[in-house]
Amino acid sequence: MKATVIVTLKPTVLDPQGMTIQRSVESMGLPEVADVRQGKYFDVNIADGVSPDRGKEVVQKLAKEVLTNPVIEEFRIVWEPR
Amino acid sequence: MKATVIVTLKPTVLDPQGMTIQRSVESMGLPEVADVRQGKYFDVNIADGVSPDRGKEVVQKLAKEVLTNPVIEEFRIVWEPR
Amino acid sequence: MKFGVVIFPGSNCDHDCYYAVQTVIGKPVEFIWHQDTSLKGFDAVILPGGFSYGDYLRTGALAKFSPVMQSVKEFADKGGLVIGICNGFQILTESGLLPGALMRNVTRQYVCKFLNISTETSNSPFTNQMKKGQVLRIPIGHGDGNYFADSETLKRLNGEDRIAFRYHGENPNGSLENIAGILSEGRNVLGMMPHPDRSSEALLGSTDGKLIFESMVNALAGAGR
Amino acid sequence: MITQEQLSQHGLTDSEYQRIVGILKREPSLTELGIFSVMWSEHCSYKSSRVHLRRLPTKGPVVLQGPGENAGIIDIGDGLAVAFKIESHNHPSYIEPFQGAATGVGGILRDIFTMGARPIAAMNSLRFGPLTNPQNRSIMEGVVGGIAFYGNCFGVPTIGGEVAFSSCYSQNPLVNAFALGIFEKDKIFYGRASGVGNPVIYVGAKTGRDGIHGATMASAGFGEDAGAKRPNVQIGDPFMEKLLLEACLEAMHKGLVVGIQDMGAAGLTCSSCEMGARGGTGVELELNTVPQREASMSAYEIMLSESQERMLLVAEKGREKELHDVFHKWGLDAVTVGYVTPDGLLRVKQAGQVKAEIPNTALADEGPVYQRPLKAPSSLPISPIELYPFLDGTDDATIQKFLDGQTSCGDLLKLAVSLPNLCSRQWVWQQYDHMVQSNTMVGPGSDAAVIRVKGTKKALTMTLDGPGFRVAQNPREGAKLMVAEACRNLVCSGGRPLAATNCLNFGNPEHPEVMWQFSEVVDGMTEACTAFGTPITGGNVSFYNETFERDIYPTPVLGVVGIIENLVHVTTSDFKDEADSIVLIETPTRLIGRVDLNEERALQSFVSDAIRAGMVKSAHDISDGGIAVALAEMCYSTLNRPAIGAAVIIPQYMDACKDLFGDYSSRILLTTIHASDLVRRAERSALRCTEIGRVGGNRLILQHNGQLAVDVAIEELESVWRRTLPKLLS
Ligand SMILES: Nc1ncnc2c1ncn2[C@@H]1O[C@H](COP(=O)(O)OP(=O)(O)O)[C@@H](O)[C@H]1O
Ligand SMILES: [Mg+2]
Repeated sequence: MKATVIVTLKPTVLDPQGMTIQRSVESMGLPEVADVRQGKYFDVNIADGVSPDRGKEVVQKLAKEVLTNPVIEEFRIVWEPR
Repeated sequence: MKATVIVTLKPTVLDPQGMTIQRSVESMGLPEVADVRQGKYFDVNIADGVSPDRGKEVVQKLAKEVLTNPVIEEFRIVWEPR
Repeated sequence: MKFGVVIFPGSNCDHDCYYAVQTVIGKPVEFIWHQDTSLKGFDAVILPGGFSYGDYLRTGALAKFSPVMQSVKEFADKGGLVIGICNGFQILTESGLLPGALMRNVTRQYVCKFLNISTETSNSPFTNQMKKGQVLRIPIGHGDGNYFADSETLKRLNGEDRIAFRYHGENPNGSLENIAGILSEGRNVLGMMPHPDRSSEALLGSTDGKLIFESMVNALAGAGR
Repeated sequence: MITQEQLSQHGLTDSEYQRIVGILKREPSLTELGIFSVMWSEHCSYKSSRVHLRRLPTKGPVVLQGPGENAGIIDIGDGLAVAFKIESHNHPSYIEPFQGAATGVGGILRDIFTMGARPIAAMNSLRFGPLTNPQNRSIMEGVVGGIAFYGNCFGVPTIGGEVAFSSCYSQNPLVNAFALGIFEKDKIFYGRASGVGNPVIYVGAKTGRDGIHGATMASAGFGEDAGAKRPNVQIGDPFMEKLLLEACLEAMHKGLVVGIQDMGAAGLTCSSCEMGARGGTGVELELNTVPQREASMSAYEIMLSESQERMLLVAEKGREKELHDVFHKWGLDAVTVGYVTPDGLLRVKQAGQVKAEIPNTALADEGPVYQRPLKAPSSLPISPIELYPFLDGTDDATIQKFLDGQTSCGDLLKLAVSLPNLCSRQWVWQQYDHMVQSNTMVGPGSDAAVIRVKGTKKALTMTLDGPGFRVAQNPREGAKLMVAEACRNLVCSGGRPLAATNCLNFGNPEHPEVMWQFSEVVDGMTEACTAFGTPITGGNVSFYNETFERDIYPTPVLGVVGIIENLVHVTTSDFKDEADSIVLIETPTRLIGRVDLNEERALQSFVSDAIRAGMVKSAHDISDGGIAVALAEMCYSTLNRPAIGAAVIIPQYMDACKDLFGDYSSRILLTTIHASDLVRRAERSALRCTEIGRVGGNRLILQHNGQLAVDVAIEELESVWRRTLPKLLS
């Protein structure tokens, strides 16, 4: 079973990384790019034989308690059958 | 117009971060997590009034030349109407 | 009076802190392995700088799951002195012993240099040897020292006199309100980005950091330890 | 049946192939061919350089271990020893600057703790093409970022190094990493497989299809197909390496390690056959037991993989359990992958099936040795800027300003300190943690770095020097200058040079001109190192530094390590107090691009004695940029004081520009309150010693030939000096 966890900065938190990319983009002549925000992307593999319910639980726990810092970040889970 | 660029390490390239995450969640009681691979996630906003074609072009260029290190990474673009 | 220095996998200022306490301050000190769960006999615990778990995922994010952190929480709740230096500060915020978060430096670069910080309160077990406003010369060495907290938290920190240090002059990382170090509600937990362990001997360029260790010794002595 | 194509893919010549068949008395399997090709590659076998390296002086009273092991070792007294070495990672750093440089640091650190020493200092020597080119800028940003990423996380202070720019390094940057470690001199470990029946144990990262043929890659130049070689680059994991360091040192101290060697270039192949060869034993491996990251790897791939952060060790039979426990404590696995055998063979099995069987000595010691043809150029080049090497790589307009005498000396000084070869390097070294381990007394940005040795009254001092431009002008003389300047730097910091390591970055050894340069440099180093009593304890050779047939400058880089017997003698170059006298000391003969070793020795021992006699407040070696630039550097602000000025009368020999900016050899600036004493002492040792001015004010004022040549506010000069790199780099 596979899942993807996407962790992004809360909208209220400013993103230095994104801003630098933004700047470099302008300097390389892509003014069309209005705004870039960077987040993290995790491909998670759940061991075979783990029940779907338990799997969902595990990914949820992983995303909430490990992959995300609630002070500055939020997450969403995409279930990819892939 | 919005797009999402997802940059991941090439499948065979070592991912120390993902490995370390997997090892330490194992010890914290999530043995079900078989494998974690970390990537980067970018929300890109294209300025209004830019034609869809040009927009696609721009995001493509951005992803290829700025957001991705072709030596070790690969990218994919997800067009989100969001 | 006994100090403990926690060793996480990837800690690399553990020996520096040990040396500062033992040789410079001249107090008993022992290492604490991150899987030990008993802090019996310790009066103060140091979470040293370094790259626990490689700083992978987020600085301090994986260290909070080390068994010792549960004991550190209990130790702090009982009023024990806990100081987190650099990566130690990051671990304290990640594990919720201190509010806020330490984000990537706005420069997006690691920076190692001496700079000045001002003492914002002398009312703490870590700053009782300084005067309010006293400026310390002390080095930093980090890539993620950009302190962030929401406005309520900041208001509380200010209102409760819990901001221990601010950068004086240049702000090297973009931290809100130039914050360099903060105290817990009980004032017995300090997290700071600058390195007192690297500024306690003249031959290293400054002895100002020593004041922080001496304040701790003074506080413990006062408490009859 | 091995085809011609397979041979050329493996960079083996027909005669080398015939040797292989002769040794095996049969055709090699493809796996065996791969093993031979990496072990006999230039990188591992030193086939072009060996005949010359033999001439280097490698013995001396303090040398405990010379060339031949993972690092050289010297005795520093108090029962302590230090292991140090420098190694290049040029080619990988061009292909992927960040990871290439990072893994270069990882490799040299492993070489140090493999011997049982704890790394306490790192330095690096970098060469890039001009920063006007965006590609060179991003290479530099990547390289510096990679060094910082690895060293900072591992927890070794990066306390010094050098950066220089010249067009010959565009598309072929040089990244040389130095590391030094300390240990008790009776606790040295070697890469030897001894004790027949002892288990061979694999620790660290899993093996993947990383950098296969990396060693052969490092032995071939770059051309159009550099891109095609890209997948070779490995990812560094400094956290894994930190765990390896702690676990290995703990296992060593518990007496569980018989022999140990890092898996660097040529990975499992190199470590197993070298340990067998050194131990006079055989090594048998079962590849199915090797931890693997990717599915269905062939014997060929596993043997040639260059995955990082791996070590091979031989343990006491019967104590495997204890060993496993130590590694387990640090979250690592230790896996038995084979045994030491009596037959002297490297026997590689996969699922019980023999895939390779080769005598260890044939791989490690009996590689081909070439006496490549040498060809001296008809005449040595004469450069219009031979007095001003810092102008190398800058634009003609700037160069003209220094040659045509139309620009005022004040403006020239501002221009000089703004040029990439002379400006502040803080943008680089502030990204390095140079204070971790709390020993750094003098960090980056001075003549030489100084760290105290805890538990003693002593300090260690070290520096890297590699005057590529000078060596290109005259390889033999340039090499002597290199040694002289490195030692002079240590002396200025209060130290006594003890021993050296070197990294020889050269072009294509199949070009007779390049081999001539190489031979000349070895002879020059040999002469100078003998004169200064600093034997060579190890090093590294990097050939094929060429792009599109164009060879780089011959660029030897020397690392010298010295001792400061008493912490009170640690000396820095910055001006200390108002009204101190500024004294210039020179050798009687004024030379450009050459050095008189006897006079230089006299100069250095004079300054050493003066420092030990407590007569010196600050000392600074005058090099590229001349006396004016050296004085400016002594004025800039420091931790302890704001910028401070000086008023100086420049002794005149020729015209102003040459006297102010000319790079004459063998000169040192001191400040003191005992000027007349110093002058008298100097006369006795036949040196030219002149009190040329005083410290004070906030302007640098230089008189020359009775006229005011320079009068500039230090703060202005300093901001120009600081701005250059931050302005050019992100
Ligand atoms: N320029 C040199 N001067 C002296 N010794 C050298 C030089 N180049 C290589 N050596 C020695 O040859 C041996 C093999 O070098 P190398 O293959 O780089 O070791 P490793 O595989 O541990 O990196 C080492 O002991 C090294 O010190
Ligand atoms: Mg080695």
